[in-house]
Amino acid sequence: MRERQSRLAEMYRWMVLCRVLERACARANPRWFPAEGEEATIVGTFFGLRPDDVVAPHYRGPFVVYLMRGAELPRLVGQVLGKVNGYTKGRPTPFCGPVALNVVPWVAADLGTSLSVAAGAALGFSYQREAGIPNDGVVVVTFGDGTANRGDFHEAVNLAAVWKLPIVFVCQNNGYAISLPLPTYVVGPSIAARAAGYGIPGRVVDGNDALAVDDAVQAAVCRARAGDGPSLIEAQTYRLAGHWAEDAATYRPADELALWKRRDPLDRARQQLRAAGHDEASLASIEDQARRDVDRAFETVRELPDVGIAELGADEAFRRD
Amino acid sequence: MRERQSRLAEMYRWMVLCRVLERACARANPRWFPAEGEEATIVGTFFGLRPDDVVAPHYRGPFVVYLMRGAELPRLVGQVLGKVNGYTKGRPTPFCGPVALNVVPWVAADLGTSLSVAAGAALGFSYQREAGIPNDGVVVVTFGDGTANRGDFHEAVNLAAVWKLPIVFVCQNNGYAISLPLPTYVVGPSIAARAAGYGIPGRVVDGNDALAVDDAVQAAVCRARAGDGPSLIEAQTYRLAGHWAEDAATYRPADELALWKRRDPLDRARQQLRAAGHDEASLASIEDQARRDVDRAFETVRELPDVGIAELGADEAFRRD
Amino acid sequence: MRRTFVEAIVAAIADEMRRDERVFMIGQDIGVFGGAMSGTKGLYEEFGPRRIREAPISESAMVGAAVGAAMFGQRPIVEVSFGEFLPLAMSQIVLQAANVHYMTAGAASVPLVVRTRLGDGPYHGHPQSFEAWFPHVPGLRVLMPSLPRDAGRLMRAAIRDPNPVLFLENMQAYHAVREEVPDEDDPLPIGTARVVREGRSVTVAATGWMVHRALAVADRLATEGVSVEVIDLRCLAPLDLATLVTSLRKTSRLVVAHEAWKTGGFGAEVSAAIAENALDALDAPIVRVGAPHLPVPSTKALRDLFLPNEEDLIVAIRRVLNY
Amino acid sequence: MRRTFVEAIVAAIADEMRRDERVFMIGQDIGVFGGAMSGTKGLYEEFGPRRIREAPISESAMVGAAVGAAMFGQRPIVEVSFGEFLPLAMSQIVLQAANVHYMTAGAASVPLVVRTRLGDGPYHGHPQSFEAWFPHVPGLRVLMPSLPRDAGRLMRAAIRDPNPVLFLENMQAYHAVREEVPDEDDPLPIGTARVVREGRSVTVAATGWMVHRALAVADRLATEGVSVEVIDLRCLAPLDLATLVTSLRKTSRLVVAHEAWKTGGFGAEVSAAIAENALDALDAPIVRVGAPHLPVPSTKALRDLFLPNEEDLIVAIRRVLNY
Ligand SMILES: Cc1ncc(C[n+]2csc(CCOP(=O)(O)OP(=O)(O)O)c2C)c(N)n1
Ligand SMILES: Cc1ncc(C[n+]2csc(CCOP(=O)(O)OP(=O)(O)O)c2C)c(N)n1
Ligand SMILES: [Mg+2]
Ligand SMILES: [Mg+2]
Repeated sequence: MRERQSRLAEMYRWMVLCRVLERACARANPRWFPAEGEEATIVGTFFGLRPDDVVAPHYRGPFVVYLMRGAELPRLVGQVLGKVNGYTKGRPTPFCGPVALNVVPWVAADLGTSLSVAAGAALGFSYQREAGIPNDGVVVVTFGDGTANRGDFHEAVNLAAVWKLPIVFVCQNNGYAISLPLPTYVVGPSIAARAAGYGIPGRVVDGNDALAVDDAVQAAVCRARAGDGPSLIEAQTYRLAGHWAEDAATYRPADELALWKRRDPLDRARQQLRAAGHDEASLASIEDQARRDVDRAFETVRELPDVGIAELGADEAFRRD
Repeated sequence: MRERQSRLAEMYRWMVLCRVLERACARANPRWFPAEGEEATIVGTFFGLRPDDVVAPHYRGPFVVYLMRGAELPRLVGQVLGKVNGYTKGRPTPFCGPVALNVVPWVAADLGTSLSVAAGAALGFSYQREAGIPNDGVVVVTFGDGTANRGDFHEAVNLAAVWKLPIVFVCQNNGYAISLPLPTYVVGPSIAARAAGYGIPGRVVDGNDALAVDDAVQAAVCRARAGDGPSLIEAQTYRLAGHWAEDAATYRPADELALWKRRDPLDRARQQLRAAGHDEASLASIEDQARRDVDRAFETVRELPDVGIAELGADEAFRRD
Repeated sequence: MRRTFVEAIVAAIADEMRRDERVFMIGQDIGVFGGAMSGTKGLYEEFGPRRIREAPISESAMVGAAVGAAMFGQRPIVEVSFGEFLPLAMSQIVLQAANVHYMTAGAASVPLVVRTRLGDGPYHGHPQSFEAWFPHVPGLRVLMPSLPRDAGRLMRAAIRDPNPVLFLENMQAYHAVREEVPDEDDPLPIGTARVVREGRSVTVAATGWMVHRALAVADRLATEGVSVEVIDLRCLAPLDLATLVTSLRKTSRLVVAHEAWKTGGFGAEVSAAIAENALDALDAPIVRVGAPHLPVPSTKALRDLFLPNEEDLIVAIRRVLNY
Repeated sequence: MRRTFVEAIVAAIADEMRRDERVFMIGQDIGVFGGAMSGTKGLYEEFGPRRIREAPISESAMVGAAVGAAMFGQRPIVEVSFGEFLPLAMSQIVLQAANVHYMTAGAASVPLVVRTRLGDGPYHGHPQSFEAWFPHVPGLRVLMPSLPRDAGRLMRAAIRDPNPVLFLENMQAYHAVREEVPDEDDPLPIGTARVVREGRSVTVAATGWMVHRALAVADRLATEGVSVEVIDLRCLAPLDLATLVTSLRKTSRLVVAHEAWKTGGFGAEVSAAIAENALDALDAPIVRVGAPHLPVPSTKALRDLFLPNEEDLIVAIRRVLNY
């Protein structure tokens, strides 16, 4: 119990940072895809992993995950602003993560294909394990509810099931794919219900409850680490902002938005923490700290040079060695 | 009950013709993909449809389906032998069916993609229905257990579910994909178990029992005709021959083959018919008739010219009008 | 009425939908949202959910379903939001749609339009230009207009054509170019290139946004007495070789330009067709202008360095002139 | 030891697997069955199910998983049974595998081989030749040998290369061609074409089975005093332009030949590269030989009419000689 409270406190810090950072990115870049409202799902999913585990976060809100892996905030901010200090020299989309931190990079933006790439990282773990090389790394991958309808979802999950790969598939279900509401593309009872067809565990969790997400994912991670194969978890949350920063999202009902605003995952975590004895001052200081860190990063990074001809890398399509 | 018996008698005729024809095709063409052992699934699935329904049979054993649609035997035989009288001028694979009989043609041989093409035919029905044009046609499509793992399966079934299309998906599960046994690529409880994830009915039937297949498919057809959307049925059967005619299939256990030989769907149907009062002579005459028809077709067609430059159709990649 | 590139396309679709009840659209966010980059604006309001059909993110099934619907009597338009997603529907386009007419010995055909967005543009996302793959494929028509009225007229032709048509819309031109486009316009015969500017010194055969760059370059070089003829290829398949050869008989010099990668790009086919059929018309090498052999970068600053620009065109033109 | 084309490839894979524990294979029927057309014969017996991994029919996931495994330390070989299925893995090949090194600014790379079978052959199934699409894509190497020893040596090079390599195996050559292939052979540097027969009158640059046809034609025409130089391109990306130009400086005449469709085929890139860089070497148009613009027919009688043959080569050669 105490342990869970301290996990929540730690997750809360990341969730706050996620919110503040996402807002700043959205302000800086009208084409940013804001994760506001989905912080509990994102942080809860990727919390408590080991550095040798591989993570493949969904394109919405991945920065906090990279930070949890040890990425440097200014370098990520550099990616949003198109500056030379980014991890990726401005080449892929800004939401691409640093592969050196065992992150599956977003090298393209067609949704779904990276699911089997993530499964391939898990295959690497299995491949070593099967040879007797000690390796109990796991892969955690998130993807959208819209993405779950791509053929690649099916192929990747089935492959992972058949090969019993150490991977956890987590659907970051925010109820929308751009302007389309979930019932336009999913009519089954849930996305997690698809798990049964692959012979793997499937579970729906409240995606606005960081602890619930953490519990479910950690159970699946343990299972994967033990060599018992993949799981599919669906975290049900809500996209509080537009599809991208400038999208006013007029296509969705106002009362729906209002309902989900009342379920804000940060409010929820704060209540839980208050109940566990955290005082207002300490909670407020977390937000202040996040705001200061993010503001400072943006300020510093704005001064840096934009990417240019050196970063274009005219000769770098191939590795030469 | 009497009605079911007469259905079985009629199906039995087709099943016998299927067996005889498949064997003849396999003898004539070492690259034929024989359907021996799967006759109950094939005939049971496509029995009792209307001419305005659209059918999309799996590549293994589709000829009997085309015959049930009214195709002419010699023209199909012409396709196997590469003769000018085929429906398709020797252009696609020999197992391609005549589109004029509301058959989805095999215009390519990559498995899985034709599932959404079949769904598209159902979309055509829906599109008219939604406009108030009376049209209660349905589509029935079969596919292999190996094919069920292609991303296109997922996309097609989900699309059909979301749009409530009048289509019945039937998996002709013969336990193998070329040399690979089912557990190599499916670890869920069944392929039908995937249906639940799409919010549609799923059902496993004994694919060697023509009446059981017929019952299950007809129930799904009624449902689709009534506008209640798609179903997924898995008919469990067995490929008694090799993947193609010349494949000795040494990769599979002898006892497994022996077991399934004892479950021969033709034997089963014969027993049921005997029990219902059909005498040996009438049963034997059905086989004789099939053999005579097939032999005659092959004899006649062998005399015909091979396809040649006229059939190549140098100018026929496009429709001009 | 003066219309932008995308407005001309949407107007053409609306008109064809009014004309032919069998025409309908499948895509994502094409309804209330009005389509990526306003690419379907107003269609949902007029035609409703039956004819403007939202689909799950399943590019392969969208095209496959359209092939099936087309084969059995309808005339669907599939919107693949961005060209980056064409690879996901590759088999449906290349092996299903394109094969049906030939493989069924003419018993069926597939009156299908697959529209998508290529090139850079205000959106800056999904900037792949994969057009070169498709003219290789028999049974497909491939259209790639650069001017609003052509775009509208070619969309009309695409919808009426009994064959599968890949309709490639340049994102840069989307809202940037505007011209008079009559309300009831005629379809443009598929397979014709267009001389958009006459000249005597050199022919620039271009597609998409490079047509606009070539026009700008023609203005710039005119002041030096270099007279650039600009041809908008418009139709990649079938290619209008006759218009090209006519131009070359006059200019004797050819530059081919597109935003896609130069190596293996559509420019290669244009160049090879000339090297095979009209070599005698040439007084200089055929120089191709295209993107360098690098994956397409995302950041605008890099994209601007990556994409071929007016300077690249001028270098190429000078090279063939000074040969 | 004398080996067939496919035996040389399998021997090379086995050798590399012995050398490097990180190398493993993913595919269908590559185990006990021994692979399509014996394409993996004996590998399962030596390396077992861990390193010869059977996958569900999921071409996209096979390639995707291999990209992931490669990015994080392994060196997988994916077998896509036939080239007809490449479109199903198109996005994984073009947008994942090919992009990783560049997009990660060199922090990761993808030492991956995707092998598949192209062209006609004893099997007569899945006869698509889509090779032209891939040299267009930066970040991919594209190999297409026609002779056994080259095939083995290029497979070794492909496996050791730190980049994704598409390895295209000609089905016609599979069991039909045999030559001495040493047990422990060296990798062949990627990016070199090979003059397989020297000549003075005309250069035929060919790929796959057309190399063998060109050699037969060279024999036939030699009796008339026509001396044909035959170049096996072998590597489509990167293309060895230098070897081509050297040959053309001697012969001044070029025919480019492949089994794929002529329009938009790889021959266009070869022709365009010459028309851009060595036009002055030419005394005649560059004639391309390829399949006509029709979907690939299935029946052998039609396939034989459809595929370019020796007569087509001879017509093309005479055209450039008599120009
Ligand atoms: C294959 C593919 N099709 C379409 C798109 C365009 N697109 C970008 S985001 C998006 C919605 C994705 O929905 P979801 O997976 O639920 O993620 P969310 O945006 O809700 O986080 C779409 C359709 C894409 N990127 N990739
Ligand atoms: C996409 C694709 N991958 C691989 C193949 C090669 N192939 C032909 S038949 C076959 C097995 C298909 O298994 P299944 O769907 O169960 O049908 P069955 O042969 O058992 O009737 C395979 C892998 C193919 N035709 N298409
Ligand atoms: Mg979503
Ligand atoms: Mg099977």
